[in-house]
Amino acid sequence: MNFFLLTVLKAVIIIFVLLTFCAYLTWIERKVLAHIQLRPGPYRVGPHGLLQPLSDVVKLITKEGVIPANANKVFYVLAPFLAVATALLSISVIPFGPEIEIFGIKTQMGLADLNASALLILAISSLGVYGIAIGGWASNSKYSLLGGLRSSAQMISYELPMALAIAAPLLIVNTLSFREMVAAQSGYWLGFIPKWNVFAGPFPQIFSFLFFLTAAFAETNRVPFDLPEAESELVAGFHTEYSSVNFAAFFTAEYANIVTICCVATLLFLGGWTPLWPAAYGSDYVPSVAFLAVAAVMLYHATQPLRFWDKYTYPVFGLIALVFAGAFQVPLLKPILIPLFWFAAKTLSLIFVFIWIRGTLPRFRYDQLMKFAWTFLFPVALVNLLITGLLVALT
Amino acid sequence: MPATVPLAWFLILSAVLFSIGAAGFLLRRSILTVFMCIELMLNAVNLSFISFAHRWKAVDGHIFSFFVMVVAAAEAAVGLAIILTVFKNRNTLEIDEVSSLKL
Amino acid sequence: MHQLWLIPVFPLAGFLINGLAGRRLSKTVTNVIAIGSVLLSFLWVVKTLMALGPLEEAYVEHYFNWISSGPLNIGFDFAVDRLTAVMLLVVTGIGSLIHIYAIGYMSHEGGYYRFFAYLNLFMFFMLTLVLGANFLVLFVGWEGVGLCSYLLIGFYFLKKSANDAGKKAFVVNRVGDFGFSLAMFLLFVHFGSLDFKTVFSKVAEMPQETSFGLLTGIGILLMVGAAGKSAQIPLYVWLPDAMEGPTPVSALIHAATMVTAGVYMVARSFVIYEHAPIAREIVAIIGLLTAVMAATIGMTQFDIKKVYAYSTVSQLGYMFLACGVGSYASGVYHIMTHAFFKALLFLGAGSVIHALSGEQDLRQMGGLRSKIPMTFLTLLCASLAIAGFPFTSGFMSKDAILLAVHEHSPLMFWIGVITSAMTAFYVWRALFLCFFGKERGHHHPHESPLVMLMPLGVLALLSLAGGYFNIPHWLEPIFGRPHEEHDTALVAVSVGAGLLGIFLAWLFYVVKPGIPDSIANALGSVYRLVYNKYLVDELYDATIVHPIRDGSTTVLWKGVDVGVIDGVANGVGTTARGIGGILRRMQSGNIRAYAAWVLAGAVLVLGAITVMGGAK
Amino acid sequence: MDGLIFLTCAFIAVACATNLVLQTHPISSAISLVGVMVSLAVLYLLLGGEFIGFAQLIVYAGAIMVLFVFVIMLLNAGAERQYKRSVWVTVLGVPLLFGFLGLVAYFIQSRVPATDTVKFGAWTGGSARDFGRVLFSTYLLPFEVTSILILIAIVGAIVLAQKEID
Repeated sequence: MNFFLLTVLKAVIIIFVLLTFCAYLTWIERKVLAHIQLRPGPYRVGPHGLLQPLSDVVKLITKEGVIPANANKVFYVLAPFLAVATALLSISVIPFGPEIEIFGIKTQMGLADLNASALLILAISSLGVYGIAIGGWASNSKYSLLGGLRSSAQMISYELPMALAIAAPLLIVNTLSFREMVAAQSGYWLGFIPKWNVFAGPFPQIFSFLFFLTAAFAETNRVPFDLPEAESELVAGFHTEYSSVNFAAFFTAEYANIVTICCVATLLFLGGWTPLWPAAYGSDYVPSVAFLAVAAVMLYHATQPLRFWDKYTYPVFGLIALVFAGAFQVPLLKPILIPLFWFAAKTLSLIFVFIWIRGTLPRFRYDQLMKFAWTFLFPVALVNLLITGLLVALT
Repeated sequence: MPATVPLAWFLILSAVLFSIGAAGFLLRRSILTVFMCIELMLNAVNLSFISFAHRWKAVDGHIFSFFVMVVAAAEAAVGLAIILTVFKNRNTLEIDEVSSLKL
Repeated sequence: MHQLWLIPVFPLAGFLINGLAGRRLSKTVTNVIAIGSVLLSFLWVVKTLMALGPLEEAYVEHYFNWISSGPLNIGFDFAVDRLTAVMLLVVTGIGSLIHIYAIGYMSHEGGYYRFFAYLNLFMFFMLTLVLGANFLVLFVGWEGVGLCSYLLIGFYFLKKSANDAGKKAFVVNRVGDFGFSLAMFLLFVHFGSLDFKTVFSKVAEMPQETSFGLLTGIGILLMVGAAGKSAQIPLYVWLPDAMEGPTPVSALIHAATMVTAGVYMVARSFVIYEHAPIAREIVAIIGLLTAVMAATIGMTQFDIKKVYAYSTVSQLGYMFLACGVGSYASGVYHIMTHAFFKALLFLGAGSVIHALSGEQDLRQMGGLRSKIPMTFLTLLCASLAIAGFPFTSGFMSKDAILLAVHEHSPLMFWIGVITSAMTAFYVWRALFLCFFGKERGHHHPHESPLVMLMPLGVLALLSLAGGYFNIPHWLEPIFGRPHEEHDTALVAVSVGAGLLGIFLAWLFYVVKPGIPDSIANALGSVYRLVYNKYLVDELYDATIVHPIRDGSTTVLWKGVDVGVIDGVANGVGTTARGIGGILRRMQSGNIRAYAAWVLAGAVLVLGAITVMGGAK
Repeated sequence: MDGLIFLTCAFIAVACATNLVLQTHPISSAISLVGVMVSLAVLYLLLGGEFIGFAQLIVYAGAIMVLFVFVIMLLNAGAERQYKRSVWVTVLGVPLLFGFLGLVAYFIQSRVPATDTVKFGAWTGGSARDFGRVLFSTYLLPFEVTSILILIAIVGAIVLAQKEID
């Protein structure tokens, strides 16, 4: 039963980390958006508003949950559950690092290691639409219904280019397992150019990567494809009628989906946890240096406190950063943390792109959205797949 | 509980699902539900295919059920379009009210 | 590879361009394409033959596997040997000349591009026929030229007689093709191949058949096919009618090239005939009979083209006779010389008709010698050649034939000599009627344009001197060395017969124009019989056409079609409607009821299987 | 263990299927059908159908059924009205159904020997690689024909569903 215990433990850790991260993702998003718009963003709760997510969670949980009259109660409650369940399910096959060994127990840095993880991701993401559609329908509100309809049509439409964009790098790595995929992308050309699918292969998958990201925006209902929840047209789309925990569930699901899809993009195109340049050139010291820099900034701020608490909080956070910087060089933790760092760095960069796009691009019109999927994205993704396939077959 | 499952159980499950689908086809009046019952029957048949594929250790059964899926997809596209048209022209989804060939 | 396929492809391209886009092209462009393609083809033939050298052996090119089904394996192959080379040169050479001539002749006709498109298509098929390395490719060309012949006979499709003539040609040819097809089936069944090389090498190993056997059957069937195409008894009736087509067509297709395809085929299959003396004898007899009969009819006709048409039939009979007595080389020799002078005769006749604005009746002509001197001179050359005037081309080939015939059977020789006298008579009769005496019609004749006269000139030269291409010698690798038995007496006899014919014609139609009428009166019914072409058309009408038509009307249409087929169809319909009337009650429109029926059916089937013990 | 997994999946499948037939509202039926499909997909995966199991999820549950839900929502189809049933369909149909089921069960019982057992994970020949290899070699022609079928379906669906052009 060791296996079960370990799995349960890993599940708990991953879910806890993921949910916390999702919560902090709201903070990151608000902060980044704020800086894009030249304002400070959350600043009151904790240093730089770092405790803001915590207070948000408390607020959402303690609010009164309202079930609208004439709503279909079963489905109304079922919908957010479905949404969260599918979102969390797909994270289960994401490996965050290589196989590791702690205290003599060999295990994967991920919940499950399937032979067909990529297929599972596609399958689960195609099921994700039910939560939104059912939620929109069960609310018995025209805004919700329209949001649900839009999202189901949109997600079906963008699933095709997404699948095609995934298929192209799969042809190159010749496997459906994420672990083997990363293994296929490790190594360097000329000693320093990483063999990631975006750069490498018989046909660099830069186009696939762009198509995948575009489709991912639509799949996660993000700007510029956030029509299911377009506030200027549909108030809040499918979750207009939701409040309290149910609302939080939808929210979490959305952010969890973003995280998942960024992880998948990292694994498929950016080489997973492989470092940007070889360890021989000192890539192992990057995390320590980065955290040292953070610590330095924190400690510098501590010497010039703007508010009363800054004298105490900044040194604490600076010390935490210092500890992290040190932890990356502890031999026991090194093989675990370094890959994790690179994986997180890449995923976070992608998430930053998500937020960045949200801060800069306007929303599509609905017909443009569909037209874009079917008349541009789908054919070019197909052509890209064709070219990749031909080149793979020829080499 | 035995460590193995008799093949017959899978087939019985398949038959039961098929019969439920057929019952739904006979008893329900909503075109949409009837259509879903057809899909259920197709699924039941697929289960048989895949059980047999396991039994004979041949992937051909999977191919058959794959084709069934493809055909079901095509059928769903056309069928739902027909349902939309029927609804547009007759404003009903009752299968018993669609009893003449003329629209 | 010498790219033999280019030879027929040039005219095909011409056909496609003219046929598809001709309506939009100017006449000049049409001319350039039509004649250019044939000339290119001719030049390619010359180039290829020069490149191929002496051609002792057949040179074969395989392009693709055309039909491959079980034991049947037929390639699309072209082959060139010495026989093909002669045919290629004749077809493309004469074809080019006639194409050029047609520019002038057809300049005032409607459907100009259509005419040239058909003509090019004909060239394509004719070249395919000649180049084919097996019976089936040959057959493709064979059928193709038949089609073009039909299209071109019926070129003036507004004229009923032209349409009828076209249909007649087509139907009569079908009879021959039937024989040809049967021959091919037999060949395939017994030799497992249709390749000339394979078949003939297998035949060569067989012993000569003294009685009626397989090879005799094949030979006779092939001859039926050849008789259809080459207008021999009993299938010659279409050729005189084919003169409804434009004169260049008559010259090219119905005199110089297509009609010789039958002779070519017989010569090609000579191995079979060498092993089947009975079949060969039949060929000889048919040829001789045709020659005599056509000659007698030719003497009485007044339509200038009809005269030449019967002359063609008669000359083709000569060629058959040559083949029948085993002198294939002289037959092919005669194909060539005949192509020269008969093409010239027709083109000359065309020139006369052109000059007289469409008049074809000899009785309306006369005294044209000074009006259209060039035409007269060239026709004179042709008439000399066909009459076997010494040292002309006709003399050479006819002599070769008659010598061979004499060796085979003196009786046939004498009949042949008489025929040759008749030939000289009717050709010169036409010449005298046309160019001598006083003008009879009310026309204003004018000489033809240069573009028509030039081919006439070339052909006139060839008619006079073309015999010096020593074809029998050239063909020795194929047919073997002919018996060099130059009996001067026999030559003198045949020349004498020709001169006698010329003299009689001169006597009857220039000196004493009254004689023919008095002879006709004296002979009375015999003359009328011959004048009416022995009533063969009427005979065929009465014995074949009418019975078939009446039988079709009464039995097949009124009886079988209306009674049986319609009855069955209606009966099925009525029954189905009756049953449907009962079963209709099941069609309630209730989909779920249908589903229940399907289910009931499934249960029934399963139950039946159980009851029958299928579920063990 | 295998028996327990099978019975769980089978129970979910049959329960969902029954629910599909019993529910009056189409959307409930649709969600029930998705439940059937998901549990069947699990069975497929256990039977070694790695590819077909995910295909079942992607194609059936993820595309076809979403289409159904979409249409139900689009038409705003309400619950089925309860009124007189076509009596004879029930009278004829239900016994027929039981007859059918009984016959099939008899067939299975008589033809499939009890020794034919399934061990989950004993055969894993249904991976995407194996599947693709067979699909694109032995079944290439049917596959290509299917693409034409789908093309026809697309065209048909568009023609049927388009707004009338007057």
